[in-house]
Order: sequence, then C-alpha cells, then structure tokens
Amino acid sequence: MADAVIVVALLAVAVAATAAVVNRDPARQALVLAVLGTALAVLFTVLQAPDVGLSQLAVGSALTPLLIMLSVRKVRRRSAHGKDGTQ
Amino acid sequence: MTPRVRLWLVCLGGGGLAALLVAACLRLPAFGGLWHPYGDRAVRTSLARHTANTVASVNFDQRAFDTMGEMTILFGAVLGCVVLLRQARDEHRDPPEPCEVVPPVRRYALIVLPVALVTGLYVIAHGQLSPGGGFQGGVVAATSLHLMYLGADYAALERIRPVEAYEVTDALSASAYLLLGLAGVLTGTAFLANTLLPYGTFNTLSSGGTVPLLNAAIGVEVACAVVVLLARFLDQAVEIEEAKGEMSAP
Amino acid sequence: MNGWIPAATVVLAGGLGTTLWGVSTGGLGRRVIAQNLSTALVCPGLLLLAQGYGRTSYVDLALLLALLGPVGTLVFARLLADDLAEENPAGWGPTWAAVTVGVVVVLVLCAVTGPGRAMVKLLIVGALLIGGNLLASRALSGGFPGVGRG
Amino acid sequence: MSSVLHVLPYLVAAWGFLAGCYGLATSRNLIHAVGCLAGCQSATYILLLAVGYRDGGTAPVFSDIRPGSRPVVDPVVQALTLTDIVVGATVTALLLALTVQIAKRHGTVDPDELRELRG
Amino acid sequence: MNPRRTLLAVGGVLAWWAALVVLWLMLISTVYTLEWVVGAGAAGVGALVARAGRQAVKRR
Repeated sequence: MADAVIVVALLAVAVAATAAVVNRDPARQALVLAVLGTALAVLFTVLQAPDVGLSQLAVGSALTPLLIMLSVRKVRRRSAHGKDGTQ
Repeated sequence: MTPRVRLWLVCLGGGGLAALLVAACLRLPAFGGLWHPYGDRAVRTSLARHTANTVASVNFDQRAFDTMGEMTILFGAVLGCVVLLRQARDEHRDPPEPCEVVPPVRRYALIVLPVALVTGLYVIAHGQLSPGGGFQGGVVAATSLHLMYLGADYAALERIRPVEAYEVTDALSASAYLLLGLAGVLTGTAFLANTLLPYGTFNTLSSGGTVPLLNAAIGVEVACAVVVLLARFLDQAVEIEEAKGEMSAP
Repeated sequence: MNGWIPAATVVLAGGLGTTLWGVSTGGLGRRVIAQNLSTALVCPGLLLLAQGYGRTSYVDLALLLALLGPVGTLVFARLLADDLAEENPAGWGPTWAAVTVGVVVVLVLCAVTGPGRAMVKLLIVGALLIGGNLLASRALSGGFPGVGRG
Repeated sequence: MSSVLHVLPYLVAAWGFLAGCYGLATSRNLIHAVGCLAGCQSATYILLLAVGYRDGGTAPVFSDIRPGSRPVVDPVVQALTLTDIVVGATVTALLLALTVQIAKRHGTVDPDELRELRG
Repeated sequence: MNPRRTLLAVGGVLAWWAALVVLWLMLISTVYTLEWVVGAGAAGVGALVARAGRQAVKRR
C-alpha cells in the first residue's frame, strides 16, 4: 500500500510534465509549472527526501512563477509599445 | 530548415533516444534496492561528526567543495542577470503609479511577511538538524519580502529593500564561505575540512562543527541572490520604459 | 501498516487529479482557481503523510506549502489582473470544499497528536493554509482593482 | 504491480525528459521553451532520487528518530538534487533574462522569426 | 517624533517580537538556551521588518 502513493505521485508528475509542454501560452504554462512543482514536492516526500521537497516547494510555488510572469509582462508590454511606435 | 523537416528530425532523434533510455531503464538496479554503499558510508560519517541531518552533512561537510561550486554557479547566474537586465542607455525609469489593493489582501501580506521571514530563518537555522538548510530557507526568506509587492505596490517593496545592501551582503556571505574553508587550511588540515570547531552535542543547534556556519553563509547568500535577481526582473517589468514607448505612454 | 498512508493516497490522488485537469484545460480563470486549490488539497495530504511515516519533521513541508502556496496564487492574481478582470473567477464552491478537507484533516491530526507544541504547530499550519486559501480566492475575484501598470 | 514499480520511476524520468525536449524543439515562444527546459531538469531530479530510494526506508534525518532504528535512503543523491533545484532556478532566471534582452533588441521571442531576422 | 508615537512604535515592535518568539518556540522540537537566543534574534529581525513594512505601506 505504501507503493500506491508512490505510483500516484509519479503519474501526477508525468501528467503535469506533459501538460506543461502542451500548453503553449507562457502564462498558462506558468500555472501548470506551479502545479508540477507541487506534484514534484509530493513525489520527493514519498521518496523520503523531505530536504529536496522543501527545496522544490520554496522554488516552485512562488519564485519560478514570479520570474516567468514578470518576463511575460515585460515581453507583452514591449510588443505593445513596439506596435504603437510603428503605427 | 523548414519546421516540417525539423519536426521529423526531432521525432527521429527523440525516438532513438527513447529506445536507448528505455533499454537503460530496464538494466538499472531495481527501484527500491537495498544496496547503497555510498549512502551507508555518508550516514556513518555524518553520525560520527554529530550532524543529525545527513543531507546537510553531505552538503556542507563531506562534499563542501562541491557546494562551493554550486554557490559559484548561483553567484555567476545572478551576476549575469544583473548585467543583462541593467538599464540601457535608450531606456528611462518611469515610477509606476500606486496600485489599488483591496484591504484584506494588504492585511494578509503585512501579517504573513514577518511569519514567512521567521519561518525562513527557522529553516536555515535548523538545516543541520531537521529537513531544510540554507538553500531552502534562503529562498523562503527572500520570497517573503516580495509580499510587499503583492500586498501593496513596487514603491513599498523598494522602501524596505535597498538593493545595494543586498548586493554587498551577497558578496560578503560568498566570501565568508571561502574564508571558513581557508581557515581549515590555516589550522593545518585541508580546505573546507570540518576540523575547526568541536562537534558538540548531537541534535543541538551548535552540533556538527563548521556545518552550521557554512549553512548560515549559504542561507544569507541565497536569500540576497534571490532578492537581487527579483529586483532586476521587477525593475524591468514594472519601472524601466523604453524611449520609443514615450510617445504612446500617457 | 497504518491507515494514514491510504488516506493520504486518496487525498493526494483526488487533489492532484482534479487540479491537474482543471489547470490544463479551460479558460484562464478556471486554471488559476485550480492552481489555488492544488495548495489547499496537497497540504492536508502532506500532513497525513507526515503522520503515516511517523516523522514529525515532515510537517515542515506542509508548513512551507501553506505559507508559500497562497503567495504563488497572489503572484498570478496580481500579474494576470488585467486578463482576469472580465472573468472575475470566484470558484467559491470548490474553495469551500477544499477548506473543509483541510479543516477535517487538521482537526483529526490534532486529536491524534494530543495537546502540546506539536498540536499548536499543526494548528498554525491549518490557520495559514485556510486563511491563505480564502484570501487567495478573494484576491482572484477582484483583489487588485487598480492594477494598471504597477 | 511490483515488477512495474521497479522501472516505473525511471520511465517517468525518461518520459519527462523526452517531453521537455519535444517542447523545446517545437516551441514558438522562448519563454515557453525555458519552461520546457525546467521540465527536463525535473526529470533529472526524479532519476537521481529514484536511484537512491530504498524499500521501507525513511529520510536520513535523525532529529526525530534514533539513529539506526530504521533503515534510511541514500543521502548523497538527495544532497546533489537539493542544491541543483535552487541553482537550477537561478539558471532559469538567467535564461529568462536573455529572453527579455532578445525581446528588447529584436522585438520578438519566436525562434523562427528570430532566424528570419538574421537572414 | 513625539514621545507618544515613539512609545507606540516601540510597543508595536515588542508585540511583534513576542508573537514571533512564541511562533519560533512552536516550530522547534526541543527547547534549550541556544535555541532561545537564536529564536529571539530571528524574531527581532522579523519584528523590525514587520514594522518597516507597515511604515512603507502607510507612507504613500
């Protein structure tokens, strides 16, 4: 029965990784990456690596989404300005 | 190369790689096996040096030189970001308008900010005892400061976060790690050897010799590095405008 | 073999399954709600795992998730405020369901732990989790009305 | 069940790596490509931790259990992985900084358009 | 700054400090002197940041 939780976590990570690739819009991908980070943290916990799980939670839940969303915002604003400038 | 040809190439290469990977997976030692020679040795050494968290012992004692390499990558990556995201000559700073946030969100941010900061410090301080350590706690502490941006606005964050101080502290804590290593050489053993301090009582904050000190140095370094990194991204995303955009900006 | 790990398996399978489905399909508003619920459902799972493995130090994982998960949702609520403005996703039904799961798990674990500092730690995790989640839901349904470019 | 479990973690790692590679190669947006690379990275974490797992083991952290009372999993791979997660995040940040710079200089983040720009 | 406001500010910081020390004591597993010292220091940093955050939000 202890193996069942490992299988669940592994399958969740596999599905989340696939979804992160399939969602092509960066903002939506960032949302999937946040859930992938949480799923990875669960997997690391069931593989008895709480240190690694903490590391993944610290990075994956807030830091990576913030970095990606700030880049998305900058790029979007840049292209919006670029269009205005050429018109 | 057209996208179509490229897709075929990717499928071909990916298929070959997949076949090789599956073949390799089938020959790997079965998952959950009982034979871990390095792990057993690491656990023995860690217990001999009174470090309760074996992972911290591996990071900051048995493979401390490796961690120095990781720290250098971290430092270099942050330096690269600072250089890449600096304000260019054709850009100017445009202070953002103050932003409206509903009161519950602001209250939440103001309450959780110190709680998250203290939790981050707890994770750093107990790195050699319970799960955690400088890498994890540093990120938590740095993230907590950015609640000011989420709960108020960028100007409020800038008031509690002087970036220059964090840049200096980043460099200082990185050098502190090196100096602790050199102290080992000066006392007659080896670089980063854990012989400087007594090993202390098992499972207390002062146990493990130099492990808590190296751990704290990494914690401060990671926290400052993340703050500096996010400061550059926030500057670019929120404040820095391009000269071309001036005409369209109100 | 104890019953905590099967319980954790059920909570995690249900939580990760529904949130993965929600976060990878549908409109932006629904995806952000699903991301918020992933915190609310995984955190009780982690608490149950800590109890099942008999390791009190694993509670730190749930503590960190309860602290930082809502912060991640606030990041999305803040930086996607313009896109979410017309949708105003609330999703109070699923949110309250997730909160109920969290409350039940925390209370059961408190009853098993018995009075002491470990119980207070569990209560802190529960308070941070539930407060954070309700607040993140509030922020999603129009928490940043005046974010033009701030 | 158990014979499947003996290779499943390695197969999930391989799947995650290949899916990330596919996303990298077919991406039309550099930010999306950086996200796919992060997926590839997480595959390496799974592989490392799967190698170090021991059936019935617990974490090699002795703050709340007596040393030697329970079998423990391999701490060496955990140490490798945990530093890599934080350092990997800063490397992701470096790549995102490059993307922002490309967007500024060329006005696009689509790799195909960038190739056309160069001629 | 008049004495009344100074007193209020000091009181606010002290209240935060006490609350954060209690939080620290709840997080740790065993209590001993060094733990008190480190916890008090960390809570002090947290209390000062809490005060700075409040000021930063007010002054806009």
